[in-house]
Amino acid sequence: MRWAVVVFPGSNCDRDAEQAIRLVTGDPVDLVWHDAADLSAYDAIVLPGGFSYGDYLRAGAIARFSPVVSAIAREAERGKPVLGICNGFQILTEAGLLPGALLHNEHLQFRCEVAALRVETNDSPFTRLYERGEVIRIPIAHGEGRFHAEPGVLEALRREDRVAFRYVDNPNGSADDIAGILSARRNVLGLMPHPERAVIEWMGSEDGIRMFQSIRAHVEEGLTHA
Amino acid sequence: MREPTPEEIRSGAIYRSLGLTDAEYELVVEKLGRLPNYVEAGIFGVLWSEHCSYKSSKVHLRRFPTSGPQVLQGPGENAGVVDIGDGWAVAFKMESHNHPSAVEPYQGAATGVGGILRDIFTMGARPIAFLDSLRFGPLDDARTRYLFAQVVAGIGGYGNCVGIPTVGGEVQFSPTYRQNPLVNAMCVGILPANGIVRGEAKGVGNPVFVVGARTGRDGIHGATFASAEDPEEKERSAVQVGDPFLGKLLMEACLELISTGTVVGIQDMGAAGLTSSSAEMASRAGGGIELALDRVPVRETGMTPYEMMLSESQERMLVVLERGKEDVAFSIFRRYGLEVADVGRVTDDGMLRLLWHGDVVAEIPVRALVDEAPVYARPVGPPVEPQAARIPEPDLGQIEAAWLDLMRHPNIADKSWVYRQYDTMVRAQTVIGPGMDAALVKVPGLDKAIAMATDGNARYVRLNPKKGGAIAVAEAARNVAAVGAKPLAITNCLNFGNPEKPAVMRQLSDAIDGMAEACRALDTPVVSGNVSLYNESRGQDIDPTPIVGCVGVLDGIARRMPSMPRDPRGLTLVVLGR
Amino acid sequence: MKQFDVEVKVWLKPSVFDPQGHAVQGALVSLGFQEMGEVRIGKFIQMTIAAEDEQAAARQVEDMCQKVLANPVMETYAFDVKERGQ
Amino acid sequence: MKQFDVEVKVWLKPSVFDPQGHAVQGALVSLGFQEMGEVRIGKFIQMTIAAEDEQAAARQVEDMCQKVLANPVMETYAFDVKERGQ
Ligand SMILES: Nc1ncnc2c1ncn2[C@@H]1O[C@H](COP(=O)(O)OP(=O)(O)O)[C@@H](O)[C@H]1O
Repeated sequence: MRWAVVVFPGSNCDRDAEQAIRLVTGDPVDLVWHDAADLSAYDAIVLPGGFSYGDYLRAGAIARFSPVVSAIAREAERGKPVLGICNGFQILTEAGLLPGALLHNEHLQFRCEVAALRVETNDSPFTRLYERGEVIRIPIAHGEGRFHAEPGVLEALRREDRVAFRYVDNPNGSADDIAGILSARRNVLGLMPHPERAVIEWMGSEDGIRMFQSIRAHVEEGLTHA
Repeated sequence: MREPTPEEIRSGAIYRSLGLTDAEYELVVEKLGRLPNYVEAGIFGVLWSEHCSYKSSKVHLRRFPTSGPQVLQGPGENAGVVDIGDGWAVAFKMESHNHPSAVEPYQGAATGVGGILRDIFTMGARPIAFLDSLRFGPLDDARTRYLFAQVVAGIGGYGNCVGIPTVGGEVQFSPTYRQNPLVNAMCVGILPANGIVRGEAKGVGNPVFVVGARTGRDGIHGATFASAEDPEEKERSAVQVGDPFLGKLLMEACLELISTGTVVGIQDMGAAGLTSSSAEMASRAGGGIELALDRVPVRETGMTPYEMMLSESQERMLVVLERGKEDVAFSIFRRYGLEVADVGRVTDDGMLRLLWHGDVVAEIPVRALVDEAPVYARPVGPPVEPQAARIPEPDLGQIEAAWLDLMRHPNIADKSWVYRQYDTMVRAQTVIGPGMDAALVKVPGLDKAIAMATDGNARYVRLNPKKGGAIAVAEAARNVAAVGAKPLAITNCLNFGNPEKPAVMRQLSDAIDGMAEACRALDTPVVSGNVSLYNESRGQDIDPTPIVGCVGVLDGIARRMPSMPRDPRGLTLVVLGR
Repeated sequence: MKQFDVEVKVWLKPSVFDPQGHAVQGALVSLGFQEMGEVRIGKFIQMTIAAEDEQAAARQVEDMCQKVLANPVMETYAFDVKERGQ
Repeated sequence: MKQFDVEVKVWLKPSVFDPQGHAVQGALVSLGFQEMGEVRIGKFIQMTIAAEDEQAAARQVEDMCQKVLANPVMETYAFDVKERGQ
């Protein structure tokens, strides 16, 4: 399978994601510039962390107009896995591919630390190799990570089992302790924590490995069935 | 507004407001053989400022050891470079942004980080880490708390956005910094040992480019401001807003351009912008440079040559390219959406010549501006007897309370309030982040890591400048050694008071001697550094505060030293040393 | 085409917690401004645009707000359009 | 004491570069709003305060702007004070 890591002006975790995917899966990975109009050659798409367009105005507000975002929407429509990490999550909500919005942390500070997350569902291409209810350790690093959505939306996320991860110890004031959510079709995941920073022993946690392995297993299964 | 004529500049002593003393002005006239016009006088003013010329510290800085088999580039370039083996090298430097941070703490700190970042990537190095060394007054004061919070936010605001982890540093609180906080930032980068790029305007006829942000009226006279007393009163206009987003694009574009091998020389437009970058690049190459100022992209209409030369707009670089390779630069910068303008060429007549719509508006021998800038052997006061500190004896009957008091003191207490606001892990190479003796950052693709630490203790230096200086070097090197790495070299930032006071010069001179001695003993030469003088307010100088940044190398990630074993039971605790 | 000066205000919906406003309110109260109600902090955007007439200008700004300047999930906006030199 | 609704606008002085405004301007132009001039982004602050009369209210807000809401080194401000229910 082939992975795309999309690079927006101001992305800064693009190479980190590339490194993690290569290391964990051994698959080919392309860094794809934000003006790409077609991503049909890829089996999985990652929107990395960073500060696209400086996070000016609102995080993700300007990046979502990049040509590549329409291409991402198209592939998501086809059911391909799309993973938005941190700034990638923010872009996906701004683009309407995921509900809600990410606001300034409640304490107004940027926060970088290793966070404990509870895996709330393993019924997704991204979490199938985790145990439901398992607590994993993944770094966070963000200033605008407070998930917000209207009560009706939060209710739907719960009802449809679309909350992928919750913080054990809410670091930013997110509604319902939400750290990551799935789209209605479950093939788009946005999360604030950085799984690509937890894939090697010296990083302090290797709990991110299974996320990339899950995606790989999902895609490979689809390829063999097809 | 009409610019004063050369005669008016002399008769009205207008040069004083440009930062030149009477004697310096006379020296300018002598070197030019005529009266300088307003642009020329302004250029001399900034280049001969303390900030750019190091005129008060130069004679003392010469006593630092600066060479060794590991040194690939010593002081004098944008950053120092040290060999780390296996064909790789590390570039690093520390710089102060004290005065701007006192006036606008968020932007002052942010632009300080942006400036040191550009110094590193202009060497051809990919930046891998920041460290920050901070000093404030006691936290019982609301203004101090504001400065502290904003400075930390500003450092994070820039560093987090450009995607370079801030992996270490220090922060201390003392009444001596109440009016004069210190904000020193260090950046470390890695590069192939044979890939060093220098800030030289070489090759007659080669084109000169301005790239990055447009030039506006911001920060005119920032360099003179940096050396002026009481920043609150003077030059408020010197505040600039950093643009980390543009800084990130500029870094990527420049590194890509450098990798094409078409760059002859490159330099950041830091303090004194176009003036210092063009003059210094010409000086290093021993040649001249000619700039057509009307071709520099501007942000505001009606800017004069004077304003363009002295603007300190952020996120700009001066680049000399191999002739005929212009298109390479154009295509790279266009892809990043960055401005690039061909503004001049390298000459061999030794002149800094500025054109404005075809007219020569300034023509100054580069040697006069840079190499022959005044150097002062300022009076150094008599040696001061080392003092003993008067520290209250702890009440041994209340030892637990005394211990708690110590642990509670902001200088000793946990600093995670600071560093959890920094992205310490971006780039996914941080092996040891803040919270330990030194930070350790992996070199991608190699089983090798760079260790780094900053240290300084002004109280020691005040009591005994020589010993205090030596202790700063020793502590930084010890911290690097404590994670298992071999200390290689240091950078430093010398934050001192008013050099016109002999007592301050004594502190500076002695501290340098102490640092130099320790550097020789530990074989950690000084490869880069920065001097910040006039740290005073209302006649009161800060405690002498040399900050040392030490860099070392660790071969084999598995050989790193954790500061605490996973399971300490049954182990023996040994105290080593005297 | 005429030139229009535009001022846009964007702020968080009342149902969304505004930590920045909250912090500023705290700072103001501790500075002695005791009779303070809630403080809300939003964005103030100034720009100039060219358009045929005021209606066309207003339509353009409305469009900008919907698409870029505000996020309807959490924000509301208001704007003001004035012809240059009027 | 009467209640006053206050609106404060804070923005960067014209001589200070506004990177955020610059980036937003670029985005708007590339989205097809071609006839754009410079964009500047500042803060918009809403609050209510209590004061004897409008003059006293204005004096209070002026004081807040100087001390907390703006940094006069690089920002300018303007405000509007209206009595509640008027
Ligand atoms: N301003 C800062 N920025 C980043 N890290 C910091 C800062 N201040 C302190 N730290 C980190 O906190 C840890 C403890 O700092 P410090 O109290 O100075 O330790 P020590 O006294 O052992 O040198 C160090 O790892 C240091 O890197």
